[in-house]
Amino acid sequence: MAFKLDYFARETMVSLRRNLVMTLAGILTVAVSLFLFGGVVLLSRMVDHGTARWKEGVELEVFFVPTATQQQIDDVQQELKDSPNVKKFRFISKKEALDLFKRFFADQPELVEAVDPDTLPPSFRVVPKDPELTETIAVQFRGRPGVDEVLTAQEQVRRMLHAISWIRRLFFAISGVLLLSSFFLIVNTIRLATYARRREIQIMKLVGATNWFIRIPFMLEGLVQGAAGAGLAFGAVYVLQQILSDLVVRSEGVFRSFFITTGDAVGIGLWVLVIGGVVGVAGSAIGLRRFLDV
Amino acid sequence: MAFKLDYFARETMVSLRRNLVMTLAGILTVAVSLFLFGGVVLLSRMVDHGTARWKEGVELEVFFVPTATQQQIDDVQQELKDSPNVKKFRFISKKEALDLFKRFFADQPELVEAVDPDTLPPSFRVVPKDPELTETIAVQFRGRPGVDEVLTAQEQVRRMLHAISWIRRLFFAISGVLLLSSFFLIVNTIRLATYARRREIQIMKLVGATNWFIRIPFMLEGLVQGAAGAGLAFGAVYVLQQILSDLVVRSEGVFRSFFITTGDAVGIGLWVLVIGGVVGVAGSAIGLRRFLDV
Amino acid sequence: MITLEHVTKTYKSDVVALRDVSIEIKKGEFVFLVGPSGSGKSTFLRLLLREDLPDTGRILVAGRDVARLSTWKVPYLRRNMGTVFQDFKLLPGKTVYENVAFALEVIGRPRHVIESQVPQILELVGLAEKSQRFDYELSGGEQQRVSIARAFVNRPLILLADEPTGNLDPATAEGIMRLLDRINRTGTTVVMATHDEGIVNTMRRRVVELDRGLVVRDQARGVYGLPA
Amino acid sequence: MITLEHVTKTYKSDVVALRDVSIEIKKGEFVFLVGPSGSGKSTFLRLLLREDLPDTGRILVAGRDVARLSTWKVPYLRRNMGTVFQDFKLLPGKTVYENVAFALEVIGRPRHVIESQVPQILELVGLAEKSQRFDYELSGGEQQRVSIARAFVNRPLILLADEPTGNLDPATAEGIMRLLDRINRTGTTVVMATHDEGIVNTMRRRVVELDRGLVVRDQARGVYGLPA
Ligand SMILES: Nc1ncnc2c1ncn2[C@@H]1O[C@H](COP(=O)(O)OP(=O)(O)OP(=O)(O)O)[C@@H](O)[C@H]1O
Ligand SMILES: Nc1ncnc2c1ncn2[C@@H]1O[C@H](COP(=O)(O)OP(=O)(O)OP(=O)(O)O)[C@@H](O)[C@H]1O
Ligand SMILES: [Mg+2]
Ligand SMILES: [Mg+2]
Repeated sequence: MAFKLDYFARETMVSLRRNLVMTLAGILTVAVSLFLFGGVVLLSRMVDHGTARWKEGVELEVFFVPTATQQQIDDVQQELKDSPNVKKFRFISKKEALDLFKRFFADQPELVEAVDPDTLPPSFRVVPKDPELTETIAVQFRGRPGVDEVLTAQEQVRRMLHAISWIRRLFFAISGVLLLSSFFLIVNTIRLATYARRREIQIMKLVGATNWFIRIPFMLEGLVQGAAGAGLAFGAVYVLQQILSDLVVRSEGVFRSFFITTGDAVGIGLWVLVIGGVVGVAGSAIGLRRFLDV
Repeated sequence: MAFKLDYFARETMVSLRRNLVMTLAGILTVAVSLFLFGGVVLLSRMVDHGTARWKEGVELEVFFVPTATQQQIDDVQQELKDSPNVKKFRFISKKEALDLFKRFFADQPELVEAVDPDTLPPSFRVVPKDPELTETIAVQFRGRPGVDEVLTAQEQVRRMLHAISWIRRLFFAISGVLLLSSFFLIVNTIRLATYARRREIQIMKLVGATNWFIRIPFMLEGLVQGAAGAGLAFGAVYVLQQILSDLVVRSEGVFRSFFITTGDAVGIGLWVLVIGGVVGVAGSAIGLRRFLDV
Repeated sequence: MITLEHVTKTYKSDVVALRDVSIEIKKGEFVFLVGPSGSGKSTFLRLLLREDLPDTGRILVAGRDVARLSTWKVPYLRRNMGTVFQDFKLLPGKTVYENVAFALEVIGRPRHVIESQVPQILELVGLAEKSQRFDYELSGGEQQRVSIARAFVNRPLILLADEPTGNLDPATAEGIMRLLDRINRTGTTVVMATHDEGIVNTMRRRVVELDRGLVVRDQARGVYGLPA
Repeated sequence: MITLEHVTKTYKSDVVALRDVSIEIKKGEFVFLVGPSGSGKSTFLRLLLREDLPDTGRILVAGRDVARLSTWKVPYLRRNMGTVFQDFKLLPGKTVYENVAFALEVIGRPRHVIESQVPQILELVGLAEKSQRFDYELSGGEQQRVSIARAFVNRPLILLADEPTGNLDPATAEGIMRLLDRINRTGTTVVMATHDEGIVNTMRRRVVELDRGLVVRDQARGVYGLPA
């Protein structure tokens, strides 16, 4: 088959225009389902940001005085290593503490400006083997040379953290389900559109068209529909991000940390575009399959 | 038009069977989109249950000793009424406290059995005008005659509660968006299926069929598809409820209160069925409209 | 029964399918509509059926002004007219029996009437054994005969037939023409567009010839070509 | 060029469309396929095009066993055969020009060839002015001529024509037959199913008559009916 790019391009555009009902149905299905997916991913990014510092399941944190010596830190580290009660722990250097601080107060630049990196204490975040052991560990390290204070998550906070980690998992599950659903709905719509044009496909075959000759314009149509729909979804996700950001900025307390950046929206948007295109093309190919054996 | 019930019934069944591709596409679209909707509503019911006791935004609670006299309670009530710092308050009687207790520990019947209603103290739940005033109010009532203790929500807990109320609103918004999307996706799919059969509709008209004669079987088909899809969605929501209940029962702490009952699932399921049927019928009617003027 | 007064029909502004056509067809007449390909025969029939509206002029069918008929009355007009379409227009995905029965279901005939009349008419067009076949399981001529059966079955006042023998062998065509003739003799007005010289010349009925949308001949007991 | 050996084709187990048909058609022959409605003419052509497979027997077209051909080679077989379908099979939603051009696009002809050949063939079938019309904007006869133009345009080795004059007036039909004859004289093998007695009797070419799937007559320089 001589690959006639101009024929395929022309054929695709003409067909999209003439089958306008189908084209719009396809685009809108892609737009709606990918918007749902993108929206949920966006929310889960928000939860991620908001709960980033709890990610490792920290239950208590051993803060050093800013002037603690390396030796003092190493001693504590060794003891943490040897303790049978500790599940895992992680060292937060001054620099890292600053990064976290910046991220946490991203929306209050004046605060970030004001902070002197040297006043931020290094610390160990410690996860006990069992939540019950938290207090035991805290007692063990309180008052050690160089240690400023040991903060433990109170029971209720711990439970809330637990809840938040659940919510994160939940969002993850929901976005998985939505992604699958989007796939299904888009493929379904495109298959239906293909089904409505099965006669056309059969005639093409009878006139001597190869499968690829028929398939390529259909797949390009799917690509255009998928991309156009995903573009709309992208736009909607972006708008959602702006709205949510706005809400977050105007909210108070803990919620400040549930920020989302434009970068998040763009990242998700790009994924949505790729998914839209791929599903559009695959949907067309799948939809065509059964009508091609004439 | 002689209303020929048997003709319409037969016509509907035959047509559903012969246009199997369309029928299945319709059913599955309804099933998937209503499942998404039902699933989110289910989750939001869970959050509702889990946060029921915080609904009124309680910030502190004045507990009486179980033996407090009515006079003592009335005095406190009067003072709350007069206080410029109090936004609103609500009295929790012994009986109500028992109800709440039962609900909260629904999954630990032995505990509910064991509790003596007389040991549960009555209390006032108080919402201050401003969160900052919480401590002021607490101090005011601590040690009053008949008052056992005044518990204030700690700062972090308060923030979490705030977060949870946000999450509830979020779920509400998501289920709204999903409901709209389901509507759209279902109508879209059924319109597409109708579009694929536009020739058939035109021929019927040319042979002298009235619009209703054509419409009724199509609408019945829509009804069957909508109901069948909704049935599947119902089943899926039910299964989801079982899984979530199971997870909740095996979870610990605060999460225990995020229960959902089979009644929730059934209630949602019935809604889903109604929505499925209505959208199916309406989708067919809308899809037909433009092909009926020949 | 059918009156056209100065009817002009233009498709898409530049294609004139009928030009100032005036004609009267009386109840019980049998009229052949002839003319070269694209001369406007099908358009003529389409206007009678109100499948399309004329640009100017008036069309009366059974005393009603077709163009002025309100939309909801159109189905009732069409029930008085049986139509054999040039492209058959069978209902896709329905059997032969269902296709023919549909014309009766539409007018609300009770089941037992349908069950007795449909097999009868299928017998007449020679498709009795094929009643359970689907439209796509039929040969061209068989589809055409289903279309004819559907047009006949509810004994319409007017029968419009567009090329009803185009896909039939001469013997079958003759059978169909005898049937049409018989129906005509019971009082049904028949308008038939055809290219079949033999049939027109044998039947010797009124012939209306169209050419590029103009009526160029209207001849009682006429022949296909101009009488040379 | 075309050989059928003991070919039987049954639809849905009980409808026998062709019974033990053996026939040979040489390169450059012109064969009329006649027979009553439903006798198997279209089925015969469909098998040559591999639109369907025979139950038993062997079909050779241009030296290839059609039934044994692997699926991906089928399009290449079909490009050697132009086909005029009984129901036209125009590509829906495409213009006359695009329908005809499609047969050339498929075989990868460059654009300038398409742009010169399509108008030429449309001129031949008398549709030059209607090249931008859509399929549903054409009269029956015009659609048939588009189908004919599409079958001719890539100058196939074999031309299968199923009732190519069924919707044409005698004058236009004669023009088409002259065209078919001319094409046949350039070496193209033509197989044409028809009900048109006049055409068969005028052309006097080989006639194969089918009746209920059986070849009942195979006559060089034959006529439509049995020579009485
Ligand atoms: N929908 C349409 N849009 C534009 N032009 C049309 C349309 N339908 C028919 N025409 C044109 O109107 C003219 C008359 O068409 P019509 O179908 O009435 O011809 P006809 O006499 O039935 O021809 P045939 O014998 O080939 O069936 C033709 O030139 C045709 O191309
Ligand atoms: N897809 C099918 N399924 C079942 N039976 C079929 C199918 N196609 C054709 N037939 C039957 O096979 C027989 C031959 O059909 P075919 O189309 O070959 O006839 P034909 O000679 O072309 O007739 P016509 O002149 O009416 O076009 C007919 O009886 C027809 O009903
Ligand atoms: Mg016509
Ligand atoms: Mg045939």
